[in-house]
Amino acid sequence: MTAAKLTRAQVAWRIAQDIPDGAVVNLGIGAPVMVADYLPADREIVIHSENGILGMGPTPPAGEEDPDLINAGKQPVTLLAGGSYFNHTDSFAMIRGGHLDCCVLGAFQVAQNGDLANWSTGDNARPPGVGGAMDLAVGAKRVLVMTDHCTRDGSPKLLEVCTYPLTGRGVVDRVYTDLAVIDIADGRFVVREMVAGLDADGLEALTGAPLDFADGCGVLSAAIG
Amino acid sequence: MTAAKLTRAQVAWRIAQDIPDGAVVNLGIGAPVMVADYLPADREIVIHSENGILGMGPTPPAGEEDPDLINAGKQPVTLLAGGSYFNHTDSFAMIRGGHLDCCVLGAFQVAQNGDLANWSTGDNARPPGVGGAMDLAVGAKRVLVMTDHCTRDGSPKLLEVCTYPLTGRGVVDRVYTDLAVIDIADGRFVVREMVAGLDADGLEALTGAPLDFADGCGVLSAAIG
Amino acid sequence: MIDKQVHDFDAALAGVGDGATMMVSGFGAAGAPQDLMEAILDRGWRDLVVISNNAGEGERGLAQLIRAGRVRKVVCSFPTSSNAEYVRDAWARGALELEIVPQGTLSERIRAAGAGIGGFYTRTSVGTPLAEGKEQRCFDGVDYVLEPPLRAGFAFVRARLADRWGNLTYNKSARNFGPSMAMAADVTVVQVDRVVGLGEIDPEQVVTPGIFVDRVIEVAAT
Amino acid sequence: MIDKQVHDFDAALAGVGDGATMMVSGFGAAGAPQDLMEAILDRGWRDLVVISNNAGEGERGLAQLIRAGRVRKVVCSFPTSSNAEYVRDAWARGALELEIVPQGTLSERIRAAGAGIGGFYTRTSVGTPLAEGKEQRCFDGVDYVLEPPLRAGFAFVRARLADRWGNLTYNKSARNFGPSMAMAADVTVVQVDRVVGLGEIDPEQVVTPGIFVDRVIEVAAT
Repeated sequence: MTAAKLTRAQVAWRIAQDIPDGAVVNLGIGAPVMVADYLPADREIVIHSENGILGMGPTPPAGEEDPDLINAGKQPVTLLAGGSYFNHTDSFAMIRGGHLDCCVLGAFQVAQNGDLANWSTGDNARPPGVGGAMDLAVGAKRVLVMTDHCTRDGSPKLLEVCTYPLTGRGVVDRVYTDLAVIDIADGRFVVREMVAGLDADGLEALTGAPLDFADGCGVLSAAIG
Repeated sequence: MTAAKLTRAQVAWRIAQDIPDGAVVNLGIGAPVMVADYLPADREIVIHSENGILGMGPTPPAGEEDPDLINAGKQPVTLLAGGSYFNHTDSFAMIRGGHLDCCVLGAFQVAQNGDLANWSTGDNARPPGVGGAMDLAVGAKRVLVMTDHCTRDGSPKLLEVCTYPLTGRGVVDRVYTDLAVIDIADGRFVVREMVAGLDADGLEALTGAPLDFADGCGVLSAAIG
Repeated sequence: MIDKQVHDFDAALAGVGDGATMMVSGFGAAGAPQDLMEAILDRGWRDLVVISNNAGEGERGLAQLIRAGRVRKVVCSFPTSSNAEYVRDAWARGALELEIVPQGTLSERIRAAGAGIGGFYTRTSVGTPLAEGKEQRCFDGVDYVLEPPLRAGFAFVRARLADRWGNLTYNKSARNFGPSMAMAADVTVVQVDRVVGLGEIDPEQVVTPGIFVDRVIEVAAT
Repeated sequence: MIDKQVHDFDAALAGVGDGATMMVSGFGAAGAPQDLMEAILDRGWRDLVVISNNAGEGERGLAQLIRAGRVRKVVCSFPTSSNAEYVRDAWARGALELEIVPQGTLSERIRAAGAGIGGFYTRTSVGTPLAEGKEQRCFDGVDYVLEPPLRAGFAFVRARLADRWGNLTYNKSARNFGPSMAMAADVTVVQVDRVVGLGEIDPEQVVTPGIFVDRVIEVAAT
């Protein structure tokens, strides 16, 4: 039996289910932005964008884009009723000051102690760039990571120790991969959910660190195709 | 011949003549507020109030006071066209960040090195209180002091060394008293103007530090009664 | 659904009690949350530690709390506003502790707490008694003192309009300490003149975004 | 009489020259003062040091300056926005120096310069390569790094409306770095869509008070 690996959209859906009503959340550039598409309709969730927006809404219809209203990925967005604009310094005061309930970030690597590496592979042939990732990593009350469990060439991204330059030290609370939902607790990976068709040994084989399994470890699945 | 001592209004008038067109100025609580009444009509001067106002206007007519529009002395004021409101932190960012062209402060004592004492006489029987004086003293580009030359009992307020607790160290640029206009330069008092009827020895006798006299030291007088 | 509006003072003040640490907005009476202070007075809590620019002003609000002996300590820049004999009396009797902080440093320390800043260097107070015991440091030939952030359990703020997300506008110079205090407390409670519908406050004109606000109580301006 | 409006780019750019240090507002293209950048390009100045969140974006403005080899160094958080091959190329050739600062630290360092703060402690970057060489310090069991203020000779800012005192409003998320950069330069030059009469901007809605602005140039939005 093959593992029923989740698509990226399904991982986004799964993360969205964990964001509580009323939360203020920042969705990192790239795949994490997809989480917005799956937020449960019966919850009111405020999306923060580090370029000075609270209450960010969906992509505008074609032709109604405003170049002055963009998200952190520089794509056109809209503003919901109740939204507000503010300057960058105030935006990062919100982040650094611990006012965001959570953020969702991508990752190159996550270590079992919560270290996150998501901005540089240490490749000196490419210009560096960090954006707001380091601020989000230390500032948000909960740091959720959205990532494939392994790299394209099959190497594990969940490790005992990160080998890439860090974004933040001991910052990650929970990792959502295409194979599992894994908490970080007391310096250990604790698996809470795992896709069908995979057992503990199978997941451990794809992971670069030992795993604990939560009592009642559940099945990771998504209500979307 | 007696010295033609200036009234407090005349000192305020004299200070007002030195505030250039376009300047942003903060007028300290108490006598310095009077400077606003004598700003030359052909100059546009922006008055800053540390409680979050730029472009502060005169006292409103009786009956038109707004308890939410007050100056640093908590008296009702108005706002001129071009004025703006902002929060306290931003207001002191303006002050501390060196954005005010000048401030006018009262003084208990000024030392020849520019030290200012204007918040405490060291009297431990009274509750302390400093307000924004220390921020203004270090922050304004030019710190002008408005003070009587001597205390009511005749003691000099301009001294070699302040005996009262300091407000700021080496901060004063110029002192306007009822007897003289005195710059502070290289750790010395330099008299620029002196009221009629007083000579150098006379002024020195009323001062607690040696005085230099500027070339072409002028007569201090006011165009108001 | 987010609805930060509460409809009575018991809900507004949930969690406050003896020994509470609280920021109180206002410069003199402008922007002071007088009705919240009076509701605290009514509830009889004692040993309060207050962070506010003044130790109250006039007859109402924080002045009443201090007069009634409920406040143990005030961290402020200028405690003796007009009619502040009650401060002098309580302080002289040893019943009220005063910690004096320069006004700009007070405001910046509050902002630092709200912005996640661990401490900052300022020239303000260098060479004065208020710098005593503070770490001093020279950058580029200029002396600075190190100031720590200043947080509280509660911030009580007065604003003009709010919506159910907690977005706020203020009125004129009553804005003063409100926006920074709202950032720097575990629980921020705001007394507003009026609660308006979501979307009625222009997003360009929101001064305090709702992220900083926990509870809003409407008290019609008198 | 105060009138900060200037009527041509020569007046707007007086004092700029080879080697100038300049802050440039904008997050990507939103809020970027493109016409001011192009006027700088036209004047041929070289060896510019730029402080900006990105190293330009797209085809216009700062991107043109970098493409033309006029910029020696960019202090930024994220130099490689979309279509930023020109950055990769110049950097790989050694023709462009990049200094990477975390976005919030960049913005806070700029604000610190404008607010007279000599330095501040932040948790951001602790334990990462960007903390190397920085002083580190523990407060209450949490590690922080010390960050210095960041100033420039010029700030070039894009805003929406201005009046002759230099009061500014911005448009939506184009506000971004403008308000803090306007505080932190010796000379702040603002490209606005429209100059309005004094008093036409509601005093409650002024985002950047004129005290931070030196020159305003109107460039009709295209």
